[in-house]
Parts: sequence; structure tokens; C-alpha cells
Amino acid sequence: MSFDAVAGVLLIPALAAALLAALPGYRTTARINVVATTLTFLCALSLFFHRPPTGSYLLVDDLNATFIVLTTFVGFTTSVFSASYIGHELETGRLTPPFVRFYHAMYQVLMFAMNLALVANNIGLMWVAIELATLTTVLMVGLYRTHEALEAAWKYFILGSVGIALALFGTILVYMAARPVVGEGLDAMVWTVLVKHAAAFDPSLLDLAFVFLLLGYGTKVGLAPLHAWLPDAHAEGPTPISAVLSGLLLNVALYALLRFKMLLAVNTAALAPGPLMVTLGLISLVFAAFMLYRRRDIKRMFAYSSIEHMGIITFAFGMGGPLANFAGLLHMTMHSLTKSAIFFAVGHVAQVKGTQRIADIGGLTVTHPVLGWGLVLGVVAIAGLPPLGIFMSEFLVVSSTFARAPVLAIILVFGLLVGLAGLFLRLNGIAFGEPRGPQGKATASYVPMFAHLAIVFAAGIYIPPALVAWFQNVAGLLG
Amino acid sequence: MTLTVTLACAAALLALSVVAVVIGRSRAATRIVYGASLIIATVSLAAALSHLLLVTEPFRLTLPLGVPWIGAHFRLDALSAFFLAVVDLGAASASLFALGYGEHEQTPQRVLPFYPAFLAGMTLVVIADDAFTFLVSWEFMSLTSWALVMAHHRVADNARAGYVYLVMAAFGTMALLLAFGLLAGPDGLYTFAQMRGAQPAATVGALALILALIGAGSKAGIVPLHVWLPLAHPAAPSHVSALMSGVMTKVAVYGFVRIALDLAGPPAWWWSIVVLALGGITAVMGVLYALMQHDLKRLLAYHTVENIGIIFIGLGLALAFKAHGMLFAAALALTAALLHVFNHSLFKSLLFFGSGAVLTATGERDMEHLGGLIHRMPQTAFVFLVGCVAISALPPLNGFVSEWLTFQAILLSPQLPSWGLKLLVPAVGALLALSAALAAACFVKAYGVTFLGRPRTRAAETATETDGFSLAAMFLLAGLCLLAGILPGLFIDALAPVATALIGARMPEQIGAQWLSIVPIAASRSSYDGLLVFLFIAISGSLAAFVIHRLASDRLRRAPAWDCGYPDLSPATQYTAMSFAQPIRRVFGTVVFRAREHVDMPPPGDTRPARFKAELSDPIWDTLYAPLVAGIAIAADHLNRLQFLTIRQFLSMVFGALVILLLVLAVWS
Amino acid sequence: MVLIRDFAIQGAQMFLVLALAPLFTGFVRKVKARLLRRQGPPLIQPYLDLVRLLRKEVVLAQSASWLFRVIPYLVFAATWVAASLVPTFRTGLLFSWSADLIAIIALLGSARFFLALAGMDVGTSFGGIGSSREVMIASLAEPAMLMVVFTLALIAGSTQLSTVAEFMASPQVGLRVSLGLGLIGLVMVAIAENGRIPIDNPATHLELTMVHEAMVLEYSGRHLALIELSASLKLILYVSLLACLFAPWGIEAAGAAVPALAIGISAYIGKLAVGGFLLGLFETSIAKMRVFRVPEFLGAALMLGLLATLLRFVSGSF
Amino acid sequence: MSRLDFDIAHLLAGLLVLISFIELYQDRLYALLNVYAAHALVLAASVAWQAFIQDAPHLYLTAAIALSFKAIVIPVALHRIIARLGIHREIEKVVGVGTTMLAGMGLVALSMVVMLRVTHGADPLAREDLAFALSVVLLGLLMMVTRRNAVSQVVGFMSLENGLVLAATGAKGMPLVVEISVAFSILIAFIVIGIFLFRIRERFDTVDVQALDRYRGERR
Repeated sequence: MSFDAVAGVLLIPALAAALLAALPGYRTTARINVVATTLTFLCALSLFFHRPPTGSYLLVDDLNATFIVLTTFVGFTTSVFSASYIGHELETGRLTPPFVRFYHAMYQVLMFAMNLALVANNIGLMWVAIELATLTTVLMVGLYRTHEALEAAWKYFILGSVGIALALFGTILVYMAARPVVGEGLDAMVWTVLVKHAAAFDPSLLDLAFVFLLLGYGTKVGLAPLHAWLPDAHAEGPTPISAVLSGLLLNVALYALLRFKMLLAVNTAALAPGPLMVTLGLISLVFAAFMLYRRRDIKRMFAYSSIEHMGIITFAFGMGGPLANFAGLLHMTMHSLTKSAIFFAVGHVAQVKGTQRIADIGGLTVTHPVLGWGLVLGVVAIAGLPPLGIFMSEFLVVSSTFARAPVLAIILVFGLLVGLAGLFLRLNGIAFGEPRGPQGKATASYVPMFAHLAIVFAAGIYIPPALVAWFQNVAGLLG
Repeated sequence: MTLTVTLACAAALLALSVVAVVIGRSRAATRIVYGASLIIATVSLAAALSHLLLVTEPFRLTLPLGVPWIGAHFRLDALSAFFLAVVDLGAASASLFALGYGEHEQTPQRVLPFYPAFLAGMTLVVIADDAFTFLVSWEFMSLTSWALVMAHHRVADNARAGYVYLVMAAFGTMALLLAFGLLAGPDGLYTFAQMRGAQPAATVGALALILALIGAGSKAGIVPLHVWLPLAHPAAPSHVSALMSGVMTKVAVYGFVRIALDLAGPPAWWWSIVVLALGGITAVMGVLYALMQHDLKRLLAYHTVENIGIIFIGLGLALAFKAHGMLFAAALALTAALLHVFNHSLFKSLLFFGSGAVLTATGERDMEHLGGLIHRMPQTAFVFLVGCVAISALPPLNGFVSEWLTFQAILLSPQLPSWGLKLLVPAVGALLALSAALAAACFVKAYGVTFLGRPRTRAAETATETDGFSLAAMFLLAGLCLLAGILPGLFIDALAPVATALIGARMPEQIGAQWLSIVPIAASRSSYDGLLVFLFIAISGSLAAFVIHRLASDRLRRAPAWDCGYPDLSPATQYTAMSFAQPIRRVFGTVVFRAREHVDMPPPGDTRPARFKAELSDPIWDTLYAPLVAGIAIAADHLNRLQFLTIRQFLSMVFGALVILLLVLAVWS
Repeated sequence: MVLIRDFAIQGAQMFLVLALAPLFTGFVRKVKARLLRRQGPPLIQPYLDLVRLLRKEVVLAQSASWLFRVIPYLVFAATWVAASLVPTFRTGLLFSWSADLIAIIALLGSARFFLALAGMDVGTSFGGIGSSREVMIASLAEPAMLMVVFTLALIAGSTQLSTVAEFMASPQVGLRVSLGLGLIGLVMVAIAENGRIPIDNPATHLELTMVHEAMVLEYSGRHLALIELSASLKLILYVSLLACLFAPWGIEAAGAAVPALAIGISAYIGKLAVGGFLLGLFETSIAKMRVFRVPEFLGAALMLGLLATLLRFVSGSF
Repeated sequence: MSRLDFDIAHLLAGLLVLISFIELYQDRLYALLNVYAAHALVLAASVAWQAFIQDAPHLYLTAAIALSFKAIVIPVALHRIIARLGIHREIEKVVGVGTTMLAGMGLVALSMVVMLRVTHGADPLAREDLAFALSVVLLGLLMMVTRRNAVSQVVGFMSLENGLVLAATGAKGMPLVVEISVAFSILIAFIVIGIFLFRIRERFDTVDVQALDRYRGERR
């Protein structure tokens, strides 16, 4: 009972992937998919109660435990959503059974890859895992085999590969920096060892390494100007994948960045990673906020909003300090939940209306009240309006920043407002006004969406002390 | 514990809105929801009044909610209690009104769930005692009212109104957020108690005040942040319009008072200059806008802007006096402002109720399609008249009292040492006088065109008197208007604890003054007795009537209107709202609104009708908002090109980023 | 005893203005007629008119509402109350503290408010013209008036009319710039408020530039009588206001003996005569101006008042 | 390690940079492919040399991969693709060769500057090697952004990746090098297959990424 939790988190998806690749038939596979994710989630939960010992490959500490639980949970809910979603896709014939089989297998592979990246204690292993996750999502994005989908996948693939390459170079540099101190071999890539000795590393090598890692993993995070793949990948892939991309993969990449940030934080001679992250974060925020205005595709719009929020989170972590880090963690969690909930809603909307063009969707609250109001609630949450969770994190970020660096706070607020205006400009047409487009009944599973929104809502008002202590502890780790 | 009662009421309201979500579509829902809100609001009102009148010490309460390591702090002191009373009075009357009015609602499921939540939001704002709780309640209030504005979302204008409203609300909240961030300092002292203890530096306090003015002002409708108000308030159902205009703007005023006089530390004299100037401009601009309207509800909404201006003039004076240590004058100015807060919440709600009654009776908001309603809806007409007289600041009703007090405060200000104020205050006084006079004109127009004259449309002809609940609500408010007009002493004394808490001084005890008159400073200096004036008018009027009917004739004959011998039966020959405002439009509008008139007079022999068109342009929107919108559009267009690049160009962006960062590294040391 | 005496004096004052008002109107008419080399109507003509009107039956337009019938009494009452609070021959009236200068202006404002409503009530084009022009004029006249009041209040340190009057009568008020400005402003406002030439012509009908007369066009019989009466009340109010503020000589301070009372009354009558004569002279010597010149006229008054107030604010020596 | 070892490693690394420049210089696809083959060859040699001086046998595997896969398989495959797809053979450049060269110089200088700031404590081989590797990486990227044909972009990416391998092998005793090189070979294989299978034949008659990008998210 010592190591099995992590093993479960890794093995269950792997086995499920193999199984699903073998099994035909939609119903069973969908069920298996859900079961597997459920089990994974339970294993992840058990991580709260006992920690496996740290190996030279695997590591579980407060930081990544948070991420793992979040990842597995969203993975679980998304699988529930995807069951109904994929079913509809089969009916409409957008997907054929072989592709569904492939899809389910890939889904589990993706889960495996992300969990591996999270529990990896070895920066090389982490890199491999993230590359795997990227390739999997590339294949998923191209799933529909439409011209647009293939384009998006290709774009994602090329940009992703370059990102991977840069990240690898950064990893090598870290090793180079570590070797003289730690000595040759595996140890020089084990994160726990590294962070112990980081103070003695050559600072300029670390700087160089961080630049490459920032750009490499930043590409996965979707920070502007490295974001180009993100909107199209979200827009063209199956909606569950959009949800997972926005909700999880971006976080995983960010997690990798944070690990290396902590490394640099230890070494006082190295340049502070904060300013770089703050700059990229603000650029992403403002840029994405303006991009919201000219969107015609509903999924692409929310993809840009993901960029915006990744910008905010990166900004928060870049600012550092207990308050900002806490806010960053909170914001990341809330954003994952909210954004995936929004994508659940959007997925059903797109299926009901048979289109993703915003112009063809209207008056949802009239024709599909539950779906429509769910979407409204989601947008309200993502726009950072109380009493939902994101407001609290934005409150903490803005107020703590304004006291430290007023100018940055002003830019931040500006970006937030522009983004909010953009979102609601579109929402007005989508959710209100005269109904547009087909008005057939929605065969949707609302449970995941409202489960997420309920959590977000509750978190906006009350966060259990245990979780708070947990987050504060992690925030302390992040320095 | 009055505070616990209040919190319980808020909780009950929230629960009620959940219930409303469930039963929203059923027939009885309207009665249940509004009835329950009425009861809860009344209870809460009782609690607030008892606290204001009986309790001296503030009550505190902390719940383990909100920001975890801070918790949600609540506090009920005199100021909160007063505003709570205003909120609850408005809420109670609105609920009573809606018991009847709500029956006509087409889509109750879009109104009922948000209405109690809206009330709860406003309640929580005034009792919140830490930045986070305050902002959450504040924005929750905006959000629910936004949902209510969007209730009739199928009207395109309403959708736009809701959009503008939400964006402006978010803007205001951000400004307040920054203000609190400033007062809280880097290590996040978010409770108001800590902020009071912090004693911020003068510059910090000033910046916080400016931000608070922007934040609270944008919700209250300070020019030039008012643009959302005349769009959003009319769009909502009338009882909600009443709440938004009569009460929510007051909650905004509360936010400003709380920060400016309580949290931001001792004021510097020049803070007041901003507030005074904005207040004066707001007052005049608001009433001028109102005069140009012919949509009844929009006219009322613009008029709210004017009254907010008057209130902020009072607050500005209070700041100025406090900064110079003239505490009694400060108490007078503050009391005047707060009294006007109360009065305005009364008659503005009353007037919006009236407009709602007209709306249900005729389906019309446009005055040009109304007229002659005094014959069809005599009772509504009567209470609406009371509201008009009150809001026009005419004795013996309540509107006059608060403006009179404000004038008295202005007359004290020559003793202010600072020159800026010496020059500014008289100008503000002139603006105030001007706005008062224009307000009277505005409501002659509103009442004359809507209720008097001959009906202009079939709808106006066939209107019927509104239902009992609505009338009850309106008569209640009208009665209060009269009461506050003839016995202002009671209300002034009730405000004493607020002034004592915020200023450290209070106005002299009024209740002892002879004949229940009010004496702000000294009897020799100035005094006013609404009761006597009312009695004099009543007596002499009825005396005249009696004498004449007795000694002279009381015969009466109905005949066609004489109209200098050219009676024209067509109601189209009456003065319309536009034509009534024409002289004033010529005098002020040509300057303020660049008003232009186009007359198309056909040549003799040509039978086509002559056409007259008046064009107005909104200076604020054109100079401030239009450029902003255009700028965002341009920026969005330019940045949007980045969506349409080739992979190679995206790669070059990555490449560029890499090179730049490497260069940064190279030049780092 | 004292209370009763004060009551008596207050009452006397009330009925004095009521009684003198038509006479004063008649006097002004007479002066104007004489200046035009006409015989003119007898001084008591206004009384005769009132009696005649009171006797006649009211012819009420079909579209008139109950408000239309109430308004004359309201207007009369408001104006009368206002007039009775202005010290004529004696300051320190019993009820003078129940409404200060601002309140008196507001009372006249209420009267005007209702009169304008009456103009709108029947729904004729003439009424509309009258009301809309009336409120336009008022929207400028009232602020100007208030500015003048500010000046006086700042000089006397009170808005209490009796106090101000006493202060004005007292030697400590010398010649002041602000006072002069205030006087001019007040005169201009008074002319506008009473609808005298050059703003309006009380003697004409059926002239498109008329204001007041157009408003009350639909009134007849006793209603018209009350309107006329309150019009003359308003006129005498303004004259006595000017008198007690800017020519307080002979006005009797509170609690003086009976002979002083006689002096006060005769002085008051004298002042009225002078005022009426000046008014008539002015009216005959000037032409009526176009309606849209009026704003400039009143704007000037407003500026004068504001200037006076500013001077007072800047230093007490002005 | 002895002076000679160092010099040879240094020489090979320098050679890689030189060949990268030669790649930048090419304006014929076939020629470019040949040059790239040479690039891979030199890389293989350098890796093998590293394997020898670090006596890390597993690096020989990497060398073998580099030799067989990159120096032979890929170029041949690309030759075939070009032939099959009938791509016209000259490289469409965004900026002229001269400018590209100058930019390349600048990049090399930049990487030198950045690397020389590394404290001298780290062993010189690592430093110089890294400097070269970095320049190779940057030159590869430069090639990707200044060439229009998909093929030449792939070549650019592959030479970038060569730089990575160079760095990885230069890092003494770095684990997972083999795995990484394998992973990268797979990645490249994907790209090449993508180029080939991308239904490009069906849609476009030139492997021009721009044409591929005519649909860019939202049609205007």
C-alpha cells in the first residue's frame, strides 16, 4: 500500500488504453473509459492521505498532488461528458466506430501522459511525457479528418515540435549546469536533487536554460506570442479534447514551468524568472482580450479566453509572494473547472445548433434554458464576476499587485475589462435576443457541467480550511 | 442583535430566489415571491430602524466565508443602518407594488429568481465590513440587476442596455477593487477595521478617494460615468427600475461615503473640489438630459442623475468642512445629503411606480403617445403629481427640505479659508439653483404631457386605473413624502447618530424647536416650518374656496375649450413633449447638445405636410465613449490579423521571441 | 397679550397686502395710461373686475380635469402665504420664521408650477405655448433670484427675511458693490416674474409672444378672478420685497409702539406709490422684446447675482 | 581528457555550424538534401567521437541512428517525395541569401556571447560545444522561418534537432540521450510522413506551407 497510488494513476490509464484500443463497440468502450477515469481519480484522491516515497523517477509532493487530483477529476468528468458527446457524433455520422475506438484509446494515453508528466521527478522523463501528451492531442485534434481539422493538427504539430525542441535544449542546459555540482549521471536530472543543490549551479547557464524552457513549455501553455496553435486546435478538435486541452494540458505545461521556476528561485545569482513570466503573462492577457472581439467561432473564442487566463495565472506566479501564488493556484483550479464546464456547454450547443458559428446561434436561454443559463453562468464565472471562484483569485491578484506595482495592476485591470467586454458582447447574441438556428431538443448530460459550476460557485464563497492550508503550503513552496 | 436579523433576512431572500428558480413558471409564483420579499423586507426594515434609533454601539459579526484567512465581516453601525433602512423601505414598497404589477409580467421566470437576490445583494453591501465581502455583494448586486435588465432581452435596445450596464459595472468594481487594494496595502489588510487603523498617507487617501469616486460614481450615475444608467434603468421591469434608480444608486452613495468619510483617513480640503465640481455638473447635465427625453422612464432615469449630483454636492461640502475642522457645518452638509438620499429614494420609487402603472394601463412609455390619463387613472395621477411636486423641490413636500438644507450649507461656506473653494462653491450653488428650477420645468412637462391634456392615442383613451396593490404602494410613498416634508425635524434627528459617527458633530436637536420647525444653525439665521406652510396654504386655500362659493357664485358650465376662438378637436394640436421643451432646448440645448432644428415647410399650394425635426447629440458619449469604442475596435482589427498568419510567420514569432530573450540575457550583466 | 398682538399684526399684514394688491395694479395701470396721455381706468377698476368675475359662472372646457379647478385656489393660497411673509410695514412678524427667503421663492415656484400645469390641462396649443415659455423663463429667473438671495443672506448673515430687513435698516450696512448688483438683478427678476414689459405684456391677449395670459386663457369666472388676484399679489410681493430690502426706511422694528405703526404703514404706502410709478414709467418707456431675447435678459440677471455672490465669498468688504 | 580529443570534438562541432551555413546558402532542394546528409554525417561522427572519448557505448547507438536514419533514410525519402510530388526544385526564400547569411552570423555571435558568460568553472568542452550547438539550433530555426517550402523547413527542423543531439551528447554522462534521439527520430518521421500523406497531393500541387495555410482558422 505504499506505491500503488502513483502506480494506479499511471497504470490504470495505460492498461485502459491498451484495452480500449482492442475493444470495438461504442457503448462498452465509453463505459470503460468512464470507469477507468473514475478509478484513476480515486487513486489520485488517495494521494492526499499517504505519500509514496520519492524515487529518482517519480515524486509526489503537495504541488503536483494538487495538479494530479485536478487533472484526474476533470479527466473523469470530461469522460462522462464525452460519452454523451461522442454518442451524438456517432449518430450524426461525423465519427465512425474505428475512429471512436482510436479516440478512446488516445484519451487514456493522454491521461497517462499527463499524469506521468506530473509525477515525474526526472526532468528528462517529464519532457518525454509532455511530448507524448502533445503528440496524442495532435492526433486527437485531427480526428475529424476535415480539411480544417488536419490544418489545425498540422499547425499544432509543427509549432509543438519546435516547442519540444526548445524545451529539450533547456533541459540539457539544466543538466549541464547541474553536472559539475551533482556529478554525472541520473542524479543530475532528478528534480529533488537539483533543487537541493541549485544554489551552487552556474547561474548564467540556468538563465539560458530557463529562457529555453520558458519558450518551450510556454508554447504548450499557450502564452502569446507562442499561442498560435491553441485557438485552432481547440476549435477543430472534438469538444471533450478542447475541454481537456484548456482544462488540463495547459496546466501541465505550466506545472513544468513552475518546477523550473522553483529551481531558479533557489539560486540567488540567477536572474529572477518573475519579470519574464509577468511580461509574457500580461502580453497574453491583453492580446487575447482584444482577440475576443472579432471571433466568429464559439469554440475558438473560448480558446482565446483560455490564453487570457493562462496569462493571468502566469502573471500571478510571476509576481510571486504568498498572496499572488495562492491566487495563481486558485485561479488555475477555477479556470480548469470553469473552462471545461463552458466547453461542455458549448459542445452541446454546437451539436444542437449544428454549427460553431456564433452568428448562427442565438437566444439560447429561450430555446434551451438549462443549456443557455449554464453557459451564461459559465461566462459570468470566466469573466471573473462574483460570487464565483475566479473573482476571488482576481481580487487577490489585482489588490496585492496594485499595492506592489501599480502600473502592472492597471494593465492587468485593463486587460480584464477588455476581455470581459468582449466575452459579453458575444454572449448577448448567443444567450439572449431572438432565437436563431435549429431549436431541437438537446440530448445532453448536464451533470458534469453543473458539477463543475457548483464547485466554482461554492469556492467563490467558501473554501474549506484544509484546502486553504494545502494551497498556502504550496504557495510557500513556490516562493 | 439587529445585525443577525438583517443577515437572516438576506439569507432568507437568497433562499427565496432559489425557490423562485424552482417555482418560477407557476401561476402563484408571483404572489409567493413578492409577498415573501415584502415580509422579509419589512422585518429587516424594523431591525434597521430600531438600530438607527435605539442602538448606539455598532454590532459586529464574522462568518467563516469569503477570503479564508480573513472571513466575511459584517458590521451594522448608524450609517449602515440608515442606508439599510432606505434599501428595505424601497424593497418593501417595490414588493408591495409588484404584488399587483408582477401579474402583468410576460416572462416571470426571468424576473422572480433574480428579484430577491438583488435585494439580498443590496442588503449585504451596506453591512459588509471587509473589502472582499463588500465587493462580492456589490458585484452580485450589479449582476442580479443586470439579469433583471435582461428580463425583456428580446427588445434589441434592452440587450444593448444590459451590455453597457454590465461593462460599466465591472469597470466600477475594478476601480473600487483598486481603491481597496490601495487602502489594504501590500500585506492585504482587507477588513475595514484594519483600514481605519492604518491611517493611510494623504496621497494614498486621495488616490483611494478618486478611485472610489470613479467606482461608486459609475454606479450612482455621476456624469460622465452615467451613460449606462438611462439605458439600463428603463429597460428593467418598472418595480426593478424603481429599485435601481431609487435604491441601488443610494447603495452606491453609501459606498462612496464609507470610503471617503470613514476609511480614507482625514480628508484634505482639495478632495472636495473634485466632488463638488462633479456634483454640480452632474446635477445640471442630468436635468438637461432629462428635459430632452420623451420616454417617461428614461426621463426619470436621467433625473436620478440630477439628484445624485445634488447628493454629491452635499457630500463634497461635508468633505470640505470636515477638512477645515468646521464640524457643525460638515454635519449640516452631510445631513442634507443623506436626507436627500432618503427623500429621493421615496419620490423616485413613487414616480417609477407611476410610470409602471401607466405602462401596464397603456403599454406605452413614450409620452408623445399618452395624455389625459388624469381622467382615466385619477388616483395614479394624484400620487404621481405628489411625486412630481416633491422631486421638483417645492414646499411643502420633502424634496424642498433637503435642497433647502443644502443651500444653507452652501451659505456657510464663505467661512472656508481655502480660495479654491471660495470660488467654486458659489458657482456650484448657482448650478444647484439652476438644476432645481429646470427640474420643475422638467416635471411640468412630464406630468402635463402624460396625465393632462387630451389623450393622444387610443391606448391612452382606453386606459384603466391600476390595481390595488400598486396604488397602496404609491399612496404609502406619497404619504411618506408629505410626512417628511412637513415634519423634517424627526428625520433630521434620526440622522444625528450618522453625522456623529462620521463627522464627530451633529446638527442641533430639531424636535424641541417651536412649532416643529427646523433650525439648522440658529433661529435668527434661518428656519423653515413645513407644517406651518402646509397649514397656511391649506387654510387660506380652503378659506378662499369657502368664501367664494358662499358669497359669490359656485355655478359651473361645461363647454368646448375656447382656445382664442380656434378650438381644434384633434389632440395632435396639443403641445408635445418635444415642443414643450423647445424653448429650453433653444436656450441650453444648442450649447450643450448641439441641438439643431430642421423645418421642412412646403411652398404654398403644395399639400404635403410640413415637417419639423430636432436633432440632439450626446456630448459625453461622443467625446468620451465613442473614441474609446472606436479605439478598441481598431486595436481588435489590427491584432486580429495575427489570427490569419502562416505557420512560417508564427514560427518567426517564436524565433523572434527567442532571439529577444537571448539578447536580454546577453546584455543582462 | 403679546402673542395676540403679534397675531393681530400678522393678520393685519396678510389682509393689508390682499387689500392693497388690486389697488396697486390699478395704480400702475393708471400711471401708464397717464404717461400715455390717456385718461385710463379708475384706480378701483381691478376691484370691480374681480367682483364681476366672481359673480360670473365658470365656463369649463370639456377636457378640463379636477386639477384645473383646484389650481386657482392652490396658486392663490401659495402666493398669498408668500406675500404675507414679506415684511411690509413691520419686521419680526409672528410667522416670519416659518419660511425664509428661499422658502418664499420656492412657494412662488409652486404657484408657477401649478399654473403651468393648468396651462397644459385643457390640451390647447395656447396653453402649451404659455406653459413652456413660462417654465423657460422661470428656469432662468429662479436661479438669478436665488443668487440675489445668497448675496443678501451673506451680507446679513441670515436668510431670515425679517432679520435681513432689520439688518438692512440698521446703520451698519453701508453702500456695497454686491448690494447694487443684487438690486439690479432683483429688479430684472421681478420684471420677468411678474410678466411685465419687456418680458411679457399683461394687458394683451391673442399675441403670440404672450406668456402668462396664454397659460390662463381657458380660465373664467371665479377661477380667473383668483388668478388675477394672485397675479397682483405677486406684483405687490415683489415691490414690498424690494422695498423692505433696499429701501427699509421707516419700516418698524419688532415690538414698537402704535405711532411707529402708523409711520410704518404710511411709509410702506409711500414706497408702493414710488415703486408703482417707476414701474409704469419703465414700462411705457421700453418696448417688448422677442421671447428668445428673454434668456439673454435673465442670463444677465443671473450673472449679476452670481457676481455679487462671488464678491461676497471672496471678501466680506464688498 | 587530452588536448587532441578536445580539438577533434571542437573541430567536428565547428564543422556542423559551417555546414548549417552551407544549408542556408543552398537554393536547390536536391543540393539542400545532400548538404543535410553531410550535416547528419558529421553529427554521427561527432557523436561517435564523444562516445569514444567519454567511453559511453550507448552513444554509439545514437551515432548509428544519426548515420543510418538521418544521413541516409530521410534524405532518400525526401528525394523520393520531391520526385513523386513533382515539386519544382528551387527553394522559395523569404529573404535573400545574403541577408540570411548575415542574420546567421549575428545568431552565431549571439550564441557565443551568451555562452561565454558561463563561468569558466564549467569545462571548456561543454562551453564551446554548447556554443556551437546553440548556433546550430538557431541556424536551424532561422532556416525554418526564412524558407517557404515545407521540405526545406523540415530540413531546417532536422538540423535544429542535430544541434540538440550535439548538445546532448556533448553533455558528459547525460542519461536518456539515446531515448531522446530515438524519440526525435520518430518525431521527424512523423513530419516527413505528414508531408507525404497530408493529402497535399489531393489538394495542392506544391508543398508550400502557405498554400496549406490558406485556411487559417477563420476565413475572412
